[in-house]
Amino acid sequence: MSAPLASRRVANLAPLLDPSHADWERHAATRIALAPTPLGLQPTPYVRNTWKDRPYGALLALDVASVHDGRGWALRASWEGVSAPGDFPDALAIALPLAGRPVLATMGSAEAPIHYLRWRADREAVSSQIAHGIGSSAAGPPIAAHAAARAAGTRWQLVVSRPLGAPHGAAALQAGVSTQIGFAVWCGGNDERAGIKAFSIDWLELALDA
Amino acid sequence: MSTRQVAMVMDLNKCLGCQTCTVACKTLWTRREGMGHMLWNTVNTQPGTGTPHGWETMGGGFADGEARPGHRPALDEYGRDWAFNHQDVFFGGDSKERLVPNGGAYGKGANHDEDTGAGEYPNSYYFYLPRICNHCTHPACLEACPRQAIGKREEDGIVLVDEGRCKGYRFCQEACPYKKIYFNEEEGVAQKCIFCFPRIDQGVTTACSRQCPGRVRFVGYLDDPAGPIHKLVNVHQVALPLHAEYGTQPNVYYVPPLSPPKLDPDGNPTDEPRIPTEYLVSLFGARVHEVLAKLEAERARVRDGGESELMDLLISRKWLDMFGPFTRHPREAQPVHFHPKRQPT
Amino acid sequence: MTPGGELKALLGSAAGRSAVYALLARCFRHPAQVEQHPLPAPAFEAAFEPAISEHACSLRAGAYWAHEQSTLFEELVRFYEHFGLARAEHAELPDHLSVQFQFMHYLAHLEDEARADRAAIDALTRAQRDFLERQLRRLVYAVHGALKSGDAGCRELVALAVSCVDAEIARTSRAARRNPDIPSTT
Amino acid sequence: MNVDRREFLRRAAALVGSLALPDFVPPPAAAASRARVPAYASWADVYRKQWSWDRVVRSTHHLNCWFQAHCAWDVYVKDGLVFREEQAGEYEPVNAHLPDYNPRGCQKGGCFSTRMYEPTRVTHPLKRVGPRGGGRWERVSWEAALDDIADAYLDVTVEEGTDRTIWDLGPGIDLGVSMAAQGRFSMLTQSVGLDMDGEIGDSRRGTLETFGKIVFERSADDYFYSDLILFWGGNPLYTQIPQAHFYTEARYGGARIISITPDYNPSAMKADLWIPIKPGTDAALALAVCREIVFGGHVDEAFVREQTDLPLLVRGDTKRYLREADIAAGGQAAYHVLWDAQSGALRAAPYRSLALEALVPELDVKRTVRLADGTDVEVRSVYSLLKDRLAEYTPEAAGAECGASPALVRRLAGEIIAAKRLANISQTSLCKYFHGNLAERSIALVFALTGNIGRRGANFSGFPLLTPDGGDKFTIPPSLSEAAATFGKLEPLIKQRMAAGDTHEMIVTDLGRLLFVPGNPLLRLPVWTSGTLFWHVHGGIGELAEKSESWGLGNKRPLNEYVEESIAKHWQPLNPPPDRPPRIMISLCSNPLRRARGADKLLEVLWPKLKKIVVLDWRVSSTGRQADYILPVAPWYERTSLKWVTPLSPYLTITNAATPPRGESKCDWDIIVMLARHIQARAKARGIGSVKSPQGLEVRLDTLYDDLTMQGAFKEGDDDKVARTLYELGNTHKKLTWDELKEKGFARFENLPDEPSSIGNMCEIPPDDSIVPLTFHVRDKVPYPTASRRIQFYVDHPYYEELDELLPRYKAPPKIGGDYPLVMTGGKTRWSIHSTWRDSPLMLKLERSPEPYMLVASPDAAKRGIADGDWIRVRNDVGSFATIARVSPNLRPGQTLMYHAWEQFQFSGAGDMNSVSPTPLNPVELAGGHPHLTAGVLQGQNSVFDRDTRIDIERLRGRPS
Repeated sequence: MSAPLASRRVANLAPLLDPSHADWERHAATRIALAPTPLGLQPTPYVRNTWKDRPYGALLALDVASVHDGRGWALRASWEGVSAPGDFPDALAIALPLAGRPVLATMGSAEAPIHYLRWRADREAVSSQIAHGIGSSAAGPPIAAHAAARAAGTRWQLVVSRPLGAPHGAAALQAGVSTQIGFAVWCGGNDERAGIKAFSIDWLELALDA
Repeated sequence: MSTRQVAMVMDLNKCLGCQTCTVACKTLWTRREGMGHMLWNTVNTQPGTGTPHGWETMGGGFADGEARPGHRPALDEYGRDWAFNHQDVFFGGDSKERLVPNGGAYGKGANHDEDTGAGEYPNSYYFYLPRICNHCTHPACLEACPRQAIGKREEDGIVLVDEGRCKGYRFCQEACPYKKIYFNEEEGVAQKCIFCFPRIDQGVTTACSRQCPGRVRFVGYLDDPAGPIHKLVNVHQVALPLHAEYGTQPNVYYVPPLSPPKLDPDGNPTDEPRIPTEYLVSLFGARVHEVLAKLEAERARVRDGGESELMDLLISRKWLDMFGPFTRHPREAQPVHFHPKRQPT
Repeated sequence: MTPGGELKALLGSAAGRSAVYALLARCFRHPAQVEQHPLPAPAFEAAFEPAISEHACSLRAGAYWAHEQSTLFEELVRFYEHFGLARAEHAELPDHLSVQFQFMHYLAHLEDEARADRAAIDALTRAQRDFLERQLRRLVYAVHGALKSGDAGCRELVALAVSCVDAEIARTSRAARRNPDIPSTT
Repeated sequence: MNVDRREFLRRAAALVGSLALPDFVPPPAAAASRARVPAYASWADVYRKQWSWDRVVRSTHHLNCWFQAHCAWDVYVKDGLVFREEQAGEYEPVNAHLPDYNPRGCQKGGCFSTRMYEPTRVTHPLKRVGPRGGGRWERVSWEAALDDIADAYLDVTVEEGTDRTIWDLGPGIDLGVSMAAQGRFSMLTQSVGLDMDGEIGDSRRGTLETFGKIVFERSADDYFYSDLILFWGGNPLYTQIPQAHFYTEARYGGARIISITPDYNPSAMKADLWIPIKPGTDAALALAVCREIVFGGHVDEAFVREQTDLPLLVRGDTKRYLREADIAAGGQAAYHVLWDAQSGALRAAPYRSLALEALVPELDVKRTVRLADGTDVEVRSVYSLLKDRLAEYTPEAAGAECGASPALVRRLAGEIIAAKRLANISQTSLCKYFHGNLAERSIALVFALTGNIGRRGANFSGFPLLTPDGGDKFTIPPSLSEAAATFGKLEPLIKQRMAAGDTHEMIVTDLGRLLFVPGNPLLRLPVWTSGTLFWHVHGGIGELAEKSESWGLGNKRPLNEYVEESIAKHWQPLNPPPDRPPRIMISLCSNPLRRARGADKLLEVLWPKLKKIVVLDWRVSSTGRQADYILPVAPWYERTSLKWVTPLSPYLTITNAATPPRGESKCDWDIIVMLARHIQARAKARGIGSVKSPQGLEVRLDTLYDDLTMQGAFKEGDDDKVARTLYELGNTHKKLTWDELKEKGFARFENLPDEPSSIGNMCEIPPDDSIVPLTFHVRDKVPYPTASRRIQFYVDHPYYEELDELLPRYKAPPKIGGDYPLVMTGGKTRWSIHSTWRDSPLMLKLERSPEPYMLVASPDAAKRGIADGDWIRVRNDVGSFATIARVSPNLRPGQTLMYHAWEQFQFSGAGDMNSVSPTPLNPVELAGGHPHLTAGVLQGQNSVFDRDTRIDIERLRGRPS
C-alpha cells in the first residue's frame, strides 16, 4: 500500500478552485500509477476484439494533491494528454467508496457501490454517478460539485471540488476521517471511452486533516 | 431472440428511387436538434457509394461468429445537414446573391451519386436500393454496447436504443455492418430507425411502407403464414437478405432486380442482363440466379394466360394486403408521435 | 434613483416583472397592431422586417434556427399548452419574440396571483428559468447580434430586452441553486 | 418618441396588474388561480404529455403536377399549425382484377408543410423600393397596394386600351376557383390571358395534326391490360411517381416494356428492352417500324379503312384531297372521296359517321379519274403515297439515321406486330424537339396501322387532362340566373351545325376557340392569346432567332415572313397586336422568368414596356424578384378550391382550408375580387364610366366589382361558396354532395366533362373499369374533329406543302443555337413540380447536387478534361451560363442533359439554363385557317423547342463569381 494521499486543511478553499493558483505549490503532488483496464474486463466481445491490438490507457502517471477547509473539499489533478476536439472528450473520474469494500477494477458490486465524480473536457458540469459493477453506472445523488480545468500545452490541470459530508447519500468525506480514493483517465484523442481508459488499480488511502 | 419477428420485404423491381420513404421518415421522426443529418431510411443508386459513403467497406458485423471491428462514420461520410442562405437571397437586397448551401463548402450529399451506376454506354447499369435498420435477429449493435443500452423487443424483435441508458460511446455505430446507427451530438445519444413502433403498437404500418407510392414494401411477421413476408421469404423464397455474410441475420429482405439485356458491339440485344448477376450475388447471395429465373418464368406463365400466386403477391392488387396485420389507418391512431426521453420500455 | 435602479425595483416583484414583459411584448409587435407604439412603423420595419430591408433582422427564432421549423414550434407549443395557453385564431407564429414575451408576461402574472403559494411559485420560477435559457435568451441574443438598424429607439429597445432577460436568468438561476434538487438543464 | 429607459419604466409601471395576451387564448379566468399552475420540475415535463392533433383535414396541393395530378393527403393540424401530412390511401378498388390506386403521393407533397413556415414566405403585400430586381421591399397595406394598381390599370385602360393588361397564367392555373375569378375579370374587362400550353413546351403538335385534338388519355390502371408498353421518349419514374406502380405491376402481369430514349434513364431500368437512339431521330425509327408493318402485310386493314384517311384520294395536280364536288356536279365540297372495291367506283367517304356500311374502301389506289369539268387527273390514296414514303425507311437506312442496329429495329417492329394490346406513355419530350410533330405523327401511324387505338389496353397516348365542367357556366354569364339566356343564344348555331353533320365535340371545341377571337358576336368571353407568340413578339424572344437562318431549320422563307403572314391572316392569335405594346402584367401561379426559354430577353425587351408588374405568389420566385408588387397568396392548406386532374388518375381532389391564411395572405379569388372592388371605386372617384375594347365591346369600369361578384352574390371570402357552385354547376360528379366531397377529399369522375379542354377524351368514365379514350370514335364510329373526320396522316395546308410535311417523314434535328458538337437535351426533374420545390432544403439535400448541374457523357467529359463535379461554361451563338458537370455513363456520347426548373438565383455567374435556348418558332405551327390547325384552348399554338439546342462546354477553374 503506497503512502496515503493527505488532504490538508486550509483556511479558505475559494482561491484553490483555480488549478493554476500559486497556493497549490504549497501542496506537494502525489504521483499515482495508472494502468490500462484489463482487456478481459471489457464487457463485450466487440470492444475486446476492436481494442486487443490497439494500445490504450497509456497514461501511466497522474499527479494529485488535495485540500479541504472544513466545508468544501478539492482535488487538483494534472496529467499529460490534451487531445484536439474529436468524437470523444478527454475525461477524468474520481472514485470514492459508497459502502462495503468495492473493487475498483469491477467498478464496485451490488452490495459495494462506488460513487464517481466525472469531469469531461467538453462539458462544464461535473456528473455524479453510482456504479454497482461494470457498465452499471447511473445518475448518482445530486451534489454541488464543480470543476475548473486548464490545458497548459499538452498537460491538463484540473480542480474538482465538492462539499464535505454525505449530501443526499453521496460518498462521505469528513474532516479527520480517512477513506479511500481511486481515479480513471480517458484520452479522447485515442477514442478512449467507457471501459477503455487508464485507472488506478488499487484504492489509495485518502486522509483528511482534522 | 424475440418470440416473433416483424420483417420487411422490398421488391427492387418496383422501387422508383423517389425518396418519398426518406421524406416520410424524416418529417415524422428526425426533425429535432442534432438529427438534421439523420436519414433513418435511405435510398441509394447501386452500384454506388451508398449512405454513408462506402458503408460496404466499413466493417462491423461478425466474421466466423466473432465480432468484427468497424469504422465509425464521420458526418461528412453521411452527408452533412446543409444550411441554406434563403434569407440573404430573397431579402438580402443584393440581386447577385446565389442560393448555395454552407457557403459552397458542402461536400458530398447523402445521394451524391444518384442515377450514376457503373459500366459504359450503351451498357451502363444501376438500380435503386432502399435501406432501413434491419432489426437483426443477431444484432451486432446490441452485443457491442458495454451499457446494454440497446434492446430487442420481445413481442416483435424491434431493436431500440434506450436513450436513458445510452452514454454516447458509439460502439454500436462501429459494430453495425449496415451503418444504420446515427449519433446525435447535441443530445449525446445514438439514434436509429425504430420501425415506427408507436404506429406498429397501434396496428398502423410504418410510415416508409405506407407512404411508398411505388408499393415496394411488404410488412408483417416472419412466422405469419397468412402474411406476405412468410410467403415471399419462406414459401416462394424470392426475397433474399442483403450481405448475409455480415452474420447479423437481417430482417429486411429484397426481391432482386431484373434488368434489360446488354447490347453487343453491333448494338444487338444479347441474352445477358445488363446488371451483372455476379454483382447481385455479391449483395444478395448465390440464390439470385434461381430467383431471377423464377421471376421470368412466372411472368411468362401469366403472359401465356396461366395463374401465378407469386405474381399476384408481387402485384398485390389490394394495396393494404402488403402490410400483414398492420392495416389500421394512421388517422385513427392518435398520437403517432413520440419523444425518446419518454421511452415506454 | 438611476434608471438601472428603478428597473431592478420593478423587476423585484412578480407584478412588476409581468408588466415589463407585457410592455416588451407590445414593443416587438408591428406598430400597425399597437396604439401609441413607441417606434414609428418605418423604423420598426427597417429594423425587424427582413422582407423589407437588407439591414433588418427577423424577430422569429425560426430565422436563426438551422433545423426544422416544426421542431421549434413543437417545443414552444408544448410550453404554452403546459400552462393552458392555446393559440389565438390569427396569432403570430409561436416563435415570434412578442409571443415569447407574452408567455413570460403570463407566467409572471400567475406568480403574482399565487401570492404565498410556495410550491406554485417554485414551479413557475423553474418554468421561467427553463424557458429563458432554452428559448428566450437564444432569440434575444440572436436579434441583438443580427441587429444592424441604426435607429436609436430600436437599439435601446433591444438593449432593454437583453438586460431584462439577463437579469431574469440571474434571478431564476439563483432561485434554482438555493434548491439543489433542481437538476441542471444541461 | 424615443425609447429611453425612464419613459420605458413609466409605461411599464402603468401596466402593472393588467393582462394582455393578443396571440393567446388563456384558460377561463374563473378557474381558481391555484388550479392554473401545473406541476413543473424541468423542461422534460413539457414532453411528458402525449402530443396529439386537434384535427386531421383532407387536402392536396393544387399546382401543375400534370401527368401525376393529384393525391389525397391527410393534413395533421395542432393549435392552428400544420405539423405534417401523410397520404390518405383510401381509394376503393376499381374492380377485382385491377391493382387499386393507393397510396398515391410523392416526396414533394410529403414535405409541403415544411415550406409553409419558412422565413421566405411572403405574408404581407410587398411594394418594390429602388430598382426592379434590387430585392428591396416595403410592406404595404392591401388598400394602398390595390389602389395604386387600380389607378395604373385605369390610366392604361382609358388612355391605351383594354387589351394592354396581360394575365400571365402559369402552369399552376386550377381551372377552378382561381380561374373563375380571372375568367370573369377578363370577360368583363377584355384583358388578355396568355395560354401557356405551347409556351411550356406541351403543344403535342403532331397529335393535333393527326387527331384534330391533343387531349385524350387512359386511366393509369388501363396499362394493366396492355401486353406491350412503350416508354417512348418519356421517364415516368420521374414524371408519374404516384402511378408508376401500374407499369411495374403490369410487368408482373405478363406485359413487356420497351424503352426508347437516348439516355439509359431510370424508367429504362424497368424495361425488358432498351433501344438507345440519337436525340431527335424518333421519327426515323417509327417509320421503319411502319415500313415493316406495311410491307410485311401486318396492317389492321379493317381499322385503317374505317378510322383513318389512308383510303382517301389525293389529287396529283393540287396535292389536295379529291372532293365530291370535284367529281360530281352538285357534289359536296366537304365530302372526301375513296375508291370502293365492292362497287368498283369512286364513292364519297362516309361523313356523318365513320361506319362504312357496304363500302370496302380500297387502300392502295393509283388511278386516273374524270373530274366533273371533264378534265382527267391522276389520284392516289394517302396509303399509296405513304407506301412510297415508307419504302426508303429500311431498317438499315433508318437504323443508321437513329443510331440503332437494323436487328434492333426489326426486333422492335416484330414485338409491336406481335402485340395484341399496344400502349405508350404520356410524355411531352418529343414535342420539345423542333421536328417533334413529325415524331408524334410517325408513332401515331404505328398505332393506327396496327389498330391499337380506342381499345382496353391499346391506345396511343395523347395529352392527359380532365377538367370539372362547371367553370364556363360560372365565368361567362352576367349572373347564374341569366345563364340559360346567355347560352341559349348558341342553340340555333348548335342545331344548324348538328344538322349539317358536325359532332358535339367539334362544336364544343370551336366554342373554346372563340376565346382567341375577342369581340365575337355570339358570346362575350374571357380573352386568351398564344403565350409563345406573345413572348416572341412583345417579349423580344423572337430576336434570339434572328441568326436562325444558319441553324438548318429548313425554312423556305425567313421566319419573320411566316410570322407576319400568320398574324395578318389571323391564322394565329396575338393579342394585343404587335403595334400595341402591353402595359400591365399580372402573374398568377406562374414564374415566367424561370420558365420561359430565353427569359433574359423578357427582362431586356418586355420589362421596360410594362408600367406595372404584379406577382401573386406565396414565395419570392425569380419573377417575383423583378416585380413591382408581390401580393401574398395563401398556399393550398389555407384555402378551399377544386382543380383539374387527368384521366391517368381520374379523381377530382380538393384542397380544404386546414388553417386560416397566415398574416395578410389571401386566396387568388379574394385578391382578384378585391382588385375589381378597387378599380370600381377608383373609377367612380375619377369619374370614369366605361370604355370600348378594340373590337367595340363596352367595358364598364365603374360597375366592375358588382358585375364580377354577380351583384355581390360571390364576394371576398366566398372561395368555399364558389367552389361549391362550380361543383354543383358541373355534371361530372353527382354522387357526393360538396360537403361530403370536402370530408372525403376526392371523388372519381362519373361523366366525361362537357367543356373544350377535356371533351377530346371522347369516352365514358366507367365506375368499375379502366378509362379507354377515343371509344366514341372507334366503337361508336363518331367522326374525329379533323378536316378529313378521320385519324389524318395527310395534312393538306399550304405551309405543310411548302415545308414537305404533307405526309409524316423524318427530318434531321436542326443545329439550333449554332454548329456546336453537343446537344443539350432535358427532362422534368424528379425533385420539384416546376419551381415550387426547386429551392426546398430537404429536396436539395436528397438530390445528387444542391446546385444546378448538367449531365455530361463520360467520353465527352474526358475529351475536355472535365471531371465529375467540375464547374463548366455552357455556350452557343445565343448565350452562355455556368453550371456543375456531373459525368454519367448513362448518357449517349454527344448528348448532355439538364433537368428543368432551376431558379435564376441558383445559377452562379451570369445567365441560366434558358440563356442558350433561342427556341425559334416552327413555321408549320403558324398555320391556321384550317378546320383543325387552329388555335384552341391549350392547343394549336406555337411551341418552344429546347431539346435540339447545340452547345459546347469548357472546364472552368472554379465557381464563377
